[in-house]
Amino acid sequence: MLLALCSILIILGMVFLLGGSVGILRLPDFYTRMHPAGKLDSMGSLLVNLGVAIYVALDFNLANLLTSIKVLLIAVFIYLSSPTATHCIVDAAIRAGLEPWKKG
Amino acid sequence: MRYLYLLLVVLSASVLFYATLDFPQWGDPNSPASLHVSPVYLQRSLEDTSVPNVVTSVLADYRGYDTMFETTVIFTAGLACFVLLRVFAPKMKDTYYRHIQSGVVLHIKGQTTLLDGSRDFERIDSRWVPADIILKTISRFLIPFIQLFALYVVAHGHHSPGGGFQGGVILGASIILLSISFDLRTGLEKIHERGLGLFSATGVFIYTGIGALCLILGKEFLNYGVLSKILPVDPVMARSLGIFGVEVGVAITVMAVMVSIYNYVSSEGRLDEGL
Amino acid sequence: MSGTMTYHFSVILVTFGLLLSFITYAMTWIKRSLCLPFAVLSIGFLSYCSFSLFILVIERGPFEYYLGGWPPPIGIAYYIDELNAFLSLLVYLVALINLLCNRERFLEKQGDRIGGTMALYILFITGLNGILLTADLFNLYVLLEIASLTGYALLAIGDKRQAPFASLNYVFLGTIGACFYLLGVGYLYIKTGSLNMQDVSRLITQIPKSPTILSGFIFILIGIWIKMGLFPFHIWLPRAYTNTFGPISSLIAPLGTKVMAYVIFRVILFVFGKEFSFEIYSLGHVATLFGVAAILYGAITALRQTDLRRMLCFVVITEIGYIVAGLGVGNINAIRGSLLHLLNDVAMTFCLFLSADHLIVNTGTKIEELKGVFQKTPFGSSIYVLASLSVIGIPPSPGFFGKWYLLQGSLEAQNFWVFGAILLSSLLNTVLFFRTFEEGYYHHTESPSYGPKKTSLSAYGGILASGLLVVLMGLLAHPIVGHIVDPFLLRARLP
Amino acid sequence: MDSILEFIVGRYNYWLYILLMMIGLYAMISKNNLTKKIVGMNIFQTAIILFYISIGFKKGGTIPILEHTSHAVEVSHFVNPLPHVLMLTAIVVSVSTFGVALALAIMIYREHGTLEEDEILKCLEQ
Repeated sequence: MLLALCSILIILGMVFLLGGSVGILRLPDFYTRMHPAGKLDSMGSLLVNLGVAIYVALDFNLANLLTSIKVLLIAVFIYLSSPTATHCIVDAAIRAGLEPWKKG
Repeated sequence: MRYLYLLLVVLSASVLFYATLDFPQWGDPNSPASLHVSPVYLQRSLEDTSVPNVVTSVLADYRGYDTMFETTVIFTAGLACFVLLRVFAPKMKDTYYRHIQSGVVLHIKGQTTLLDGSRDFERIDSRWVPADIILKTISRFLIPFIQLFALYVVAHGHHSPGGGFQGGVILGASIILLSISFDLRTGLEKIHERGLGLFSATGVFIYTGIGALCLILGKEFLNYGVLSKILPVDPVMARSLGIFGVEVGVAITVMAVMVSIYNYVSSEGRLDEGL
Repeated sequence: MSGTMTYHFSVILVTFGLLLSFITYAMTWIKRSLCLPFAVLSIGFLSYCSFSLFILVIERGPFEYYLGGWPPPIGIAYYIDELNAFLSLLVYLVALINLLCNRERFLEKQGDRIGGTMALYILFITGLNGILLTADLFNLYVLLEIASLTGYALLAIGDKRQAPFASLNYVFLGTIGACFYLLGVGYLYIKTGSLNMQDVSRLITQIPKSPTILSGFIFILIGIWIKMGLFPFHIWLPRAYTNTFGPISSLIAPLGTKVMAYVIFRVILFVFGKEFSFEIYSLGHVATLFGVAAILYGAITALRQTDLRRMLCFVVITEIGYIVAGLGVGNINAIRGSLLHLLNDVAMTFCLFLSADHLIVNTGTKIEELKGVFQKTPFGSSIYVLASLSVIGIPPSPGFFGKWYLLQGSLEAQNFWVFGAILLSSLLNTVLFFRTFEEGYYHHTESPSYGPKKTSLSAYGGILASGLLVVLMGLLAHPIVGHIVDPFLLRARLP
Repeated sequence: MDSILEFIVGRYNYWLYILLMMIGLYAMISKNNLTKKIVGMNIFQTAIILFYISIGFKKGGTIPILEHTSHAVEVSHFVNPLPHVLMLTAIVVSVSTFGVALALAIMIYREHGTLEEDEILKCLEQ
């Protein structure tokens, strides 16, 4: 049951990551590209990490619990740093005077 | 000319390719490389040095002499950046001060240190932009964690992947993050150039000094076992402690050199107006 | 106790070099005026250690030093014999004389950065010493990188427009060279599983026909050839050595390439062995080809130069050609000749660059600007003449003995290409140097707009010492062959 | 057929490293821009690092961190630690070379205002 849950989580996460990569390649300009790069990657890595954390904790003992907490901490730190980085890059682009894409 | 380059590349590729025909299968546990010397390290690491991480024990003990020079290479890179880029007498440049409360910027022609100690004014760069509040808050939150993690990596190199180089780089990265998210001046306030220079020399000095201590105590250079004469432990444990000592030295040097390379390169050696 | 202590000199030589350079750099941040005297003292101390090591080796014969107490192939070992002990003594002597001679100029040029520069200076010679003494292939790579990195940084000091670009070019080619060397070591490792020279050499004899070993051999050779500036791989050399700061060029030009030439001998004779290189694969033909090409190219191109120091760079390329051609001929006299030439060349090139640098300071970089320099600085010019006569190979000078053995060897092997090339290049060198003498001696400038620059006593002393070194090498040629070169060849099991 | 397949499977990753190495080498000797050359240098060095690491790999081997147990170590369970150690050194060397090369590039840019090689050469000839 839990095994099914973590496979679903990991697969879902990969779907998000795939969407992120497609978005970076396909979207028309810098700002729109930052959108999938920031959001979908964070979501995808959260789901994947969650899945891995549950998978590790399936065989329950102290060492595995610690490992899964470490994995969750990775997700927390990605959530802190990835949006900040995206924000800073976009901020720098606006300050440098890059015009957003207006066609279409 | 382009075809000549291509020819050269193809030529060296074909020599390399020719040699692979003779290689053992990839991942073959019975290849000569895995049979001659490396089993000795794996079998003897625990009884010789009591370090479970064989990479660490080979790195800092069996081939510790290489690692000493490796640390020296890092030190040399920092030194080279210092010698090549550092400009001690900056050109007469304008100075900018910003009144913190009102945000008024004073533009003073020429070099001055007039308001440097003042509480109401801060020195700013000519290309100054107000520091981003999100970035500032997040990096202020993250830097302690990064530094704690770095110390963990240094200290835990005996039992898990890690050691002086990795820990030192992470420690350096935390300070570089500070310099990036605020500005170079803030980074330099925390750890200034003189400190970095002294640290980078101290780290390698610790490494070589531990080696020389073994020499003074009457055994070969870097033969940590002899440290048991001055430490209250047996020779095997002394080796383990010696490895830890040199790892700390490595970490100090790597941290200082990484930060100082960043400082010199990002500000073109003026250590003023960095990135 | 003193016996074991002298035994430790081998490692003290290298590691105390490191320690002293760290202290020199740290002094930048404590008291800058102490950096230079401290550097001089430390190089003096290291020269003393080197001298004691040399005496020890002469007395007791070659020995090994196990670093960390681990016997090879588990650990790293040093192998000290007469030849590398003598070369390391020469390296320290050259560095000491050069620093004493050019103290003021370093201080003037580098100012507040003097501590860093001196630390690089000590690290450079320490790296070279490590290369000489080590018996481990990978350790050699790391030391090679120390010597190269410090070399890049030191060569970039100098003419601001030219030097950094020349140095960056050297970075690219030097990295290719070092990486090729590393790749070659990897190829040896994959087949033998060892990194110690002696061990690898033992294992190679069991699998002599392996393509992997052959390509490892090729890559190691090409890597070192790039580093030593042999003819087709020499592109970085003239530009880098010409545009740098004078005292740096007189340090790096004699030492860098010669130490790498020593590595070639070490690797070919002691790792791959004579049978592998000369009998199974015909290294002899390739080395002869490259050597003769380098000799002719260097000698002819030097004639076309108008810049004094650039001309000397091509002389260096010719000398490298002699060494490699002697290796290519492959019989005992030729190899003896090229080893002797290698040793002599350290002294000759050093003296040549040092005195030429003195002339350049007094006149200008171009050869035509040398007019009247013999009147202006008769002392410096006479040392320059001494060094160049030695390079040409006038009999009692050291250059003569090296060439003599080379010629003898090539005659015995019936290798007339090498024979002819050596004779022709000596002739061309004669033309080359007499052109500069002519400019300096016979042409007088009527209105010397600048008098001789003030030269300190220590600078004169340094130039004199470098001249004495050349004379000594010439006088001692026979004992050097008997006590230093021949034991080396005997251990390489040459006939 | 099987032997050919086995031959290829046993070596393809060495070939990939050779390809990567040659990309770096080509960039290093033929590009005009100095920054691109420096990047090529890094690719070249990284390829060598990967090559060494793959020498040390053993099928079914894990990271060489032992357990504190009394019984003897089964060598084939752990990958060869020596190439890892060597490559730690090579990584450090490549970082240092990168730093020095960047410092030199900055010096060149300060002096000539460009990093295109042909423009610098033109500037030097004058």
